[in-house]
Amino acid sequence: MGEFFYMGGYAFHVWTSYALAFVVLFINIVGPSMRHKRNIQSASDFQQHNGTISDDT
Amino acid sequence: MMKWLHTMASSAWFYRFSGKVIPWLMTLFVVLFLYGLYGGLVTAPADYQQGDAFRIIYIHVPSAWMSLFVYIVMAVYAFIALVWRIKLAEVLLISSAPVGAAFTFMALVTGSLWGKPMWGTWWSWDARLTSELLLLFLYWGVIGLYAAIEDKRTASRAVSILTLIGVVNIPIIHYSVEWWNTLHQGASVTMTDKPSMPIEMLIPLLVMATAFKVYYAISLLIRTRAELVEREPNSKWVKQVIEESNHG
Amino acid sequence: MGYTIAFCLWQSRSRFHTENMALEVKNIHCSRGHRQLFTGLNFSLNSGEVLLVEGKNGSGKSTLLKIVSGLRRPDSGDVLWNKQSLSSIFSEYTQQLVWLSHRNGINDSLTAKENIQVSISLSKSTDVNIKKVLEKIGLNAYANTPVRQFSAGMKRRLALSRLLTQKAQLWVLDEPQGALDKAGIKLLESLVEEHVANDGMVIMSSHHDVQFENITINTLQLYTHDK
Amino acid sequence: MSIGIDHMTTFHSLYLLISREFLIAFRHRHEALNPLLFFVLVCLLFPLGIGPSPQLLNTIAPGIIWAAALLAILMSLGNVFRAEYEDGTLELMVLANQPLVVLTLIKLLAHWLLNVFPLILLSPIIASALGMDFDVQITLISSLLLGTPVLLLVGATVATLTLVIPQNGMLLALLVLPLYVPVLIFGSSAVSATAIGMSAAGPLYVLAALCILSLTLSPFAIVAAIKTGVSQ
Repeated sequence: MGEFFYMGGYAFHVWTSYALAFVVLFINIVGPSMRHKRNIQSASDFQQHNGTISDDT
Repeated sequence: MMKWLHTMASSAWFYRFSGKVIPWLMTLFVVLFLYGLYGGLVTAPADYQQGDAFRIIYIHVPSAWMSLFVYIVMAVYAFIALVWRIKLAEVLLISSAPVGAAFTFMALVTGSLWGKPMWGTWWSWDARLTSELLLLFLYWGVIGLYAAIEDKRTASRAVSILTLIGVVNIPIIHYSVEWWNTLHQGASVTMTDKPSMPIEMLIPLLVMATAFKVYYAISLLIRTRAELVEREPNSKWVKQVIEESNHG
Repeated sequence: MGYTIAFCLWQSRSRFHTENMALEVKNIHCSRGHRQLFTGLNFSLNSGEVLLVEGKNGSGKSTLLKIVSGLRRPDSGDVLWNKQSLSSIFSEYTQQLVWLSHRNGINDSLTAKENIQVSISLSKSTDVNIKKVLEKIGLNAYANTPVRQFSAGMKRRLALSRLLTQKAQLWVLDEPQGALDKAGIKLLESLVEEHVANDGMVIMSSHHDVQFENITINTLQLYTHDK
Repeated sequence: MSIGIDHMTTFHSLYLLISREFLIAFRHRHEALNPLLFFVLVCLLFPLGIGPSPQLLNTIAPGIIWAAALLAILMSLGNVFRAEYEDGTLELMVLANQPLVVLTLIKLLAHWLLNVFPLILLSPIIASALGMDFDVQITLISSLLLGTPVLLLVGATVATLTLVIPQNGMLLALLVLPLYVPVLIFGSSAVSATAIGMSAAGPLYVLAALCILSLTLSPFAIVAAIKTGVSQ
């Protein structure tokens, strides 16, 4: 198994690239989902305060 | 009257539709991504020249492709938003920009990580990386302009125009940087001319590219849903969404 | 009194089209950010009428007038001029339109006369006697002084010159009395009266109560939506 | 500016609008020197920063002059339509009986003649100060003549997009500079090609192509941007 992680001497470069990919991909899904939850919350506060406009769709 | 309903309905319908589609896309992405990783890291043989360092291309090349692909898709949304003034196209446009910027950033960093073993420096002014860097500035420009204008509809129209200007400039920038690179550095081995890859090296690359496309759709849909709710907080369909999320 | 008669004579050979031009606003919706300015607004304006748009600050008066003038498109609904949508006949519509907004459309480093010449060349109006126009708006003594030295009221009067230089049937005025003194408001009212008498149309928003003699005024009340 | 009160033909009124631009510029003539001084100052920075060795300066002179010209144009972009937007004339231009594209082209032509052309006239002086000999300066001027319209047209489009934003200086630079890269590359490489005796035809032709491309596309983008800004 050690050989696999050694990556022929380029372990640092390969694993940093993959780690970066994981981090960026993770952020770009979790971040927007949290923002989505926050927006729903602020929308419900907004609706309590200002009510709903009657454009029934 | 139809037009008003059309724009309002489409946001509500799209919100529901994307809500159903995202889980399926997630599973598809995970399957493709894992398969691509396994293929790239394990089954693909080491490159005779670069050894195992070449495995970085399984992240670098797909994200470089995606950085360009996302901008072109954004240009299509921009055109639709400008000509037919469809609110959904505006939201899709501005929600794609951060995903495109993320892919460009990934391509840049993995590119310089990959370049280090080959050329000994982190930044070798390689034509591909330089135009990738300029593309990143185009993305940040789009995001910056949208954030700078308060009225969302005016901001979207301004961003649509900027995106179309950008998409016209991308080939010009790319060609000028290529030309500049060959002028000053001579035709050194650039990253672009991939050696004819054996099949078992190529398959994971294509699988990863597809996985990234699916990933783009997921991140885009999530961002679009967030933006739709933010744009119409007081509409009726958002009221139902709130009720569902409270009970769910 | 002398002025008005002279003005009527001068106006009598006005070039308004004979047949009855009408402005119709069909069910327009407009929102600014989260605020719903107005929804389902319907009204029409025929020649010889004045429509006064009233409402508190932030009720969307200026936005409505911007939509009517064609500078801004409504989120939905349509504005028709002579039964045709503005977007299809925009260049023809601008020939029949005078637009006056909070911003006077006057360059500070030019003189009053030069500013009028610019507005003439922009609107391509024909056979305009600048001296007479300056006299009418009471600025003939300042013809060659840079507008930078004008007071807000004088700048507003200079902006009113466009009502005289352009032979247009529809006037869209956004709070025209802003910064005008008593005499200025009197002048504005007489101009509107004469324009309407020559079967022109005026749609204007205003805070002060406006006194027009012997012309019909319908008002449109805009409500702000925050409870 | 005496004009007859006779019939206002299109040409006549367009001529009048051009003279309006020059008249306003004349009234603000104390500002006319700003782009020039900025251009000279930026060119001055490099020798001070890098050292006066003529051989080194000569090789980087094209890049310096082009970068300085590019930055000077970027600085002057801020007020392309700013005055018109703030005093309301832009609304009148949109609602004028003149085609807005023509009004935009007039405005840009006047801006180019007043703010950009003086830079080109001044560039030989800076070039010789940086040790550039005569025939290279000829290419420098021709590349500037071909390249600066592109910088102005693309820059004006983005400047009009950011009209509605109060403090837009930094954002304008961020949006515009990536789009300026091709012109900078071809402009300075044309000059450095002549400096080492190679022919500069290639880059100059590309600059000419970019010039025509932006001349045909940008005005319509600017009109769209103006209408977006005015509807705010």
